Amino acid sequence: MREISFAQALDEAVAEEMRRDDRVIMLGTDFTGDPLKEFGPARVRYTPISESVLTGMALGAGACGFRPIVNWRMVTFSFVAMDQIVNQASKIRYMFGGQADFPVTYRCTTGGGSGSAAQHSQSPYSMWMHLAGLKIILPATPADAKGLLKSAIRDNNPVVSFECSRLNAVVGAVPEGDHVVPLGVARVARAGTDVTVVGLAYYLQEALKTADEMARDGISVEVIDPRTLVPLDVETIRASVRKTGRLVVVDEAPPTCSAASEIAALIAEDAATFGALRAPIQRVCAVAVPVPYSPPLENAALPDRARIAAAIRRVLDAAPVPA
Amino acid sequence: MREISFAQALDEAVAEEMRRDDRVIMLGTDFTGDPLKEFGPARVRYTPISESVLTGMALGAGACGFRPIVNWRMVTFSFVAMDQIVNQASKIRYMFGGQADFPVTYRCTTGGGSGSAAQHSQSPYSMWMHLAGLKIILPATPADAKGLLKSAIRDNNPVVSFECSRLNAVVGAVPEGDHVVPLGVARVARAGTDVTVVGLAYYLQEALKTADEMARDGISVEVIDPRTLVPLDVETIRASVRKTGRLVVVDEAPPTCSAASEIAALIAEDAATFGALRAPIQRVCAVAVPVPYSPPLENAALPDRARIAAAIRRVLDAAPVPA
Amino acid sequence: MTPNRSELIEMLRKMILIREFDELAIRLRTEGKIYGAIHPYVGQEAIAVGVCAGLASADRITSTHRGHGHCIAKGADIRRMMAELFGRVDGYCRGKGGSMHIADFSVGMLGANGIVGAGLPIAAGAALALQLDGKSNVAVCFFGDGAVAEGEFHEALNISSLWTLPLVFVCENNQYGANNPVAAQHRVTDVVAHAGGYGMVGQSVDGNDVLAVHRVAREALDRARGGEGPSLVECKTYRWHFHAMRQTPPPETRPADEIAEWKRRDPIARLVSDLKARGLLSESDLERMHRQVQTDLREAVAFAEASPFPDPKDILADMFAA
Amino acid sequence: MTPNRSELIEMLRKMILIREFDELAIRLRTEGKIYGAIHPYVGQEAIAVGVCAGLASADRITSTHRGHGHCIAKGADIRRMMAELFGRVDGYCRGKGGSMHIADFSVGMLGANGIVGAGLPIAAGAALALQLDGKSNVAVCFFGDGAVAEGEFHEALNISSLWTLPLVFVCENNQYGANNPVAAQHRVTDVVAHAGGYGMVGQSVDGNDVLAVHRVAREALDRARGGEGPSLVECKTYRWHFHAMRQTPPPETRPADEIAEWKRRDPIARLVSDLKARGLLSESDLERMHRQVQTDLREAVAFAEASPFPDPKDILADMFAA
Ligand SMILES: Cc1ncc(C[n+]2csc(CCOP(=O)(O)OP(=O)(O)O)c2C)c(N)n1
Ligand SMILES: Cc1ncc(C[n+]2csc(CCOP(=O)(O)OP(=O)(O)O)c2C)c(N)n1
Ligand SMILES: [Mg+2]
Ligand SMILES: [Mg+2]
Repeated sequence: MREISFAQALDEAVAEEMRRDDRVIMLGTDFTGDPLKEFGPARVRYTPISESVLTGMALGAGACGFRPIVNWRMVTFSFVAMDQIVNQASKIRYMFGGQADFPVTYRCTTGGGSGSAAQHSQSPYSMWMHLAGLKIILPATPADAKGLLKSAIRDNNPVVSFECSRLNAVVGAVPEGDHVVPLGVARVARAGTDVTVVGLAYYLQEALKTADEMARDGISVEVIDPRTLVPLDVETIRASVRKTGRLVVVDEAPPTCSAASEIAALIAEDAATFGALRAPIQRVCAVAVPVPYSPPLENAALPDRARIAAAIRRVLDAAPVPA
Repeated sequence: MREISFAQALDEAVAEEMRRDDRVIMLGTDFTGDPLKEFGPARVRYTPISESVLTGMALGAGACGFRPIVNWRMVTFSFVAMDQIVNQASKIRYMFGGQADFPVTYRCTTGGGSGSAAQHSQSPYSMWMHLAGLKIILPATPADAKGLLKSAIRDNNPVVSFECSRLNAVVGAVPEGDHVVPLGVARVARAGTDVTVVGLAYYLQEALKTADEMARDGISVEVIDPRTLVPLDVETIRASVRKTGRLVVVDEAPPTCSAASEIAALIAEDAATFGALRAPIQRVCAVAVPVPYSPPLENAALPDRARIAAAIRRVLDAAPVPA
Repeated sequence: MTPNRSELIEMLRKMILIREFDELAIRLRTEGKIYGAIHPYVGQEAIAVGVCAGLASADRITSTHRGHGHCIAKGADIRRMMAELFGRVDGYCRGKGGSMHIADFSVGMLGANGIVGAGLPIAAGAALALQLDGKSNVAVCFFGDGAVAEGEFHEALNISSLWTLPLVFVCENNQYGANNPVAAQHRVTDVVAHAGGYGMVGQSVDGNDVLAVHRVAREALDRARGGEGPSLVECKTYRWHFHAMRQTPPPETRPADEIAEWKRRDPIARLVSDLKARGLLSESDLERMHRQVQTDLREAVAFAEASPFPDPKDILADMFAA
Repeated sequence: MTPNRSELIEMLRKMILIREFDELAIRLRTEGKIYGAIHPYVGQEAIAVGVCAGLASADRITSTHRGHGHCIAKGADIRRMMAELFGRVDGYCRGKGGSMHIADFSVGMLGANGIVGAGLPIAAGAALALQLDGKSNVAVCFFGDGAVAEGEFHEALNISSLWTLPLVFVCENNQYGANNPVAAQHRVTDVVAHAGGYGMVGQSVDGNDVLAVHRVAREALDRARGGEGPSLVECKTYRWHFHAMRQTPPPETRPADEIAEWKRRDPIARLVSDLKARGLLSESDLERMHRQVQTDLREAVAFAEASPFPDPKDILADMFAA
């Protein structure tokens, strides 16, 4: 299969959906590639730096028959638009009794690891997950980047696409043609028996590498990629934990009230899964600080393979695999 | 001891701190009581409806020697100011290497139960907890309302005070004089042995009433009030769970990535506490919808004593108390 | 294009209906048949009616927390409005929204809004869609003097003007944002002063004169339909009642003589005397109209009361579109 | 109050220092000694210097993502700035902030800011504090033409004017927000057109003429100190380089003749020839100044390189004040 980068996969998804449906329009202060050339200025709208009005405009245009894609660029910049997200986008359909659909896609980049300091290194998906009413995708591979973003654009609800910057250059196999990945279906990225590791975005890749390394020591790690955070395919995660009895969740957001917390809670509250749990659930997250600029501090703040491996060893030490 | 309402306790806290320190100023579109009379228009500032600029102004004034209290009124309205909260208030001290302090208090009301519909019935504290860098108080009694808010105003960091509207009319004993409650110290509101219930804000009261009811059936419920969400006194909660072996967390926010999720995760990840856990952890939260307007739907959305009791029975059924 | 007699009579009827609807809503809220908060539109009727008389059903509006008047003016059904206030399944939002969230997308009313200023971006988005559709439809955005202090006011005016969107910004300057007089919110109390900064036509009008409002709005709507972009129309008006009530109306804080002065400028009385002077309305026409309005309102209440409360089992309905 | 010779010479020195600092920063970023993104201020030096020459240390400023020039103009120490860019413990933020978050509270520089528009509210808060202190100090807020589209621009101007805050809004209109020309952001490309809506004095000035900037800023500062409230000063200028770079400078997208035209209007060359014409500067003065700037920059780099990286153990330091 051909291989393309995560960034190219995202661009392809948008271009294909723009071709497929001329009600798809895009708004943002900048775009990758040259969509203007193919789709023209009516549909490709370079905007002033006014994220709040863009975010609300997408809802208005969505209710009037268009399918806007708003590119906030960094998730950082979406916070000036938070009212439109929290008080409008996430509530508008339910609050109005389902009178209208709001087929809007909000895109943004997330994550640290590039010396960009606190404001420009955020991964706050859990703040959006907490809101009832938004769907959320978090691709970790080029194939999913394309397939999930296409599903998001076709979805008739506001969907937020969190796109991890550190994955942009990652290259992987992506099927030709109309590759669509449904929302709400997790993927067992690597099968294993001793411990379940849920890895989000960039940290899926790190979890897989850690699993490779630990396989050499005879430790069998099952790695799961949730792919969408809302809806979250909790059953795939629970089934894995019922098998392995151990769970480690890895993400670069700080731990408090994070997606990792949520996954931990979903495991701990389910009777059958709780009953199968043989060790404490471990979260491997960022240190709870604004991501610092200086490389040694940034490295200390963010998770790495050593911390993932240590967490895996902790849960195995707590309840050793019978020989 | 004299008894006053939750609302009066909050007003007293502000008035006393304004008297104590003339660098305390307040900004908002409206205030309870008549602070203008005592403190004058220089310190009591009625503002235009511009929450974002107010939120940022408090940081600027805070860095220049004042101690602003910004009243957003409903937490709903703070979302238009979210950039100043996320990208400035929570990061500004650390990001600048501790060069300056930002002694700012942000106040707002939270919660449903008053037929106010989705936008005006929110309890999104977990979104703030996720940010590293803010302290957060969540009083559940008049005494704590006064004591915690006074601590918040004296604290040299941005502190967010979430004040549950349904508690406003609740009357309780509040010590005379300078009653201060330190941040980060939970309270065992009722001692018990069979199950630990953590109740937040209004649901502390409901948890206590449920505990009373269940005591008649011989069930001994320990009820804990965290009082501050950041810093969170996790040790008091863990110690209780190590004793009872069972945990129920009650709050009116939707469950996903909530404070309840965080408490569940903190219990499930601690080896000693996990080892003592005899039943799955239960979260009793709102249904994950925007809070609906119509009373039967709103009642169905929000937790109540029946759901708290059912959760308690579930954890007891999972692991009955030895006779 | 001045309105003809039947149009004028319909404008009057709608103004009376809006007023009586909200006077009734106050009573029903006091009786506990309505929940949450309500914000009566009484006194401002000329604005919603004057503007919406220039709109077709395919034109879109966005509204505010004080939205009942805009709903009625845009053609919403008062029975379904009342059912919504009563929290019933036949309400516009199936009981999920209440007063601050009434919408009727079928008549182009894209929703009341509990967030000050939040309707402006949504209206701009509707205007963008209408511009792309290219059928000369327009969007209108109603908002208060208080909303002018919010950043979204500025962002919406800026981008709409930049993109020549078919949009009319209608500021209902009722002299107060909650209890704060407009001079405590803005140094320049004429909102229209902002228009120039955006290169936009701005016009101020007596918001208690429905014909003046209609004329100015019509000009702005024509500009929007003709591809000349958005306008800022400021309507000076006054609300007769409190800002908001829950169980009981709050005490009045505004000067009594100010209220009296504005009540003398009653927009309904003004239109009535104008129509009478022009021989277009008789006293018995007026009485008949009042009776019809009361009948319609009684029917609306009966409709609402007959409608069931939502079933708690349906709590998850309408969450996500298929 | 026109600046005397030593003040003029100091203005020139700072302009040269700013330019050379950022030219050096580009090289150091390319070499990987600096991390993240940098936004050079080259070409805009007259604004920071012209404005800050009117400020005392107790006056406060807020800055933007393009903040090195403001830091230097306000009196920050280039050694600690460089150490911050190098991510070292002796940097202003102990290595936690980097280019977009340099601040020096001790000289009244309240911080660069990675969020477009976010400095305006903070400056307004500083101005409120200074007003309450009553010592005639002022705050200055620097921001770009792009920031004008953000809601916070509007909110800050509105409340500052309403409260007569001692504040000067300095818009650096460098014709682009990132790659978007100002005409793609605003219908009216003169930002100063907004001043009237707030009842504020607005003045436009050639941002490449440091003496003109200084004169206009001084007037605005005097008004602010005198209790006459805020002003909006728009400085027309141009950045010589790319918007931002990470590993390598991005390709230029602006028209070559536009760049050439603006480079002919080099603010430093202009001041040099002016001072020479007035006999206040000789060629050897200028050479000495250039040498001194290079020496200072070399020292700054040496200082930065000698400073250790932060210890990962200190990751939690500075999180909360006692
Ligand atoms: C962002 C936001 N801040 C505050 C409020 C609370 N609030 C509701 S209505 C209102 C006053 C609005 O004044 P104006 O825009 O003039 O409209 P009016 O009520 O006069 O019709 C306020 C402050 C809100 N709903 N949203
Ligand atoms: C709220 C927000 N949106 C977007 C960005 C990304 N961004 C950084 S600088 C910039 C352009 C700013 O233009 P302008 O204000 O004119 O300043 P200049 O770069 O020209 O100095 C943009 C879009 C941001 N930092 N913050
Ligand atoms: Mg008003
Ligand atoms: Mg610019």
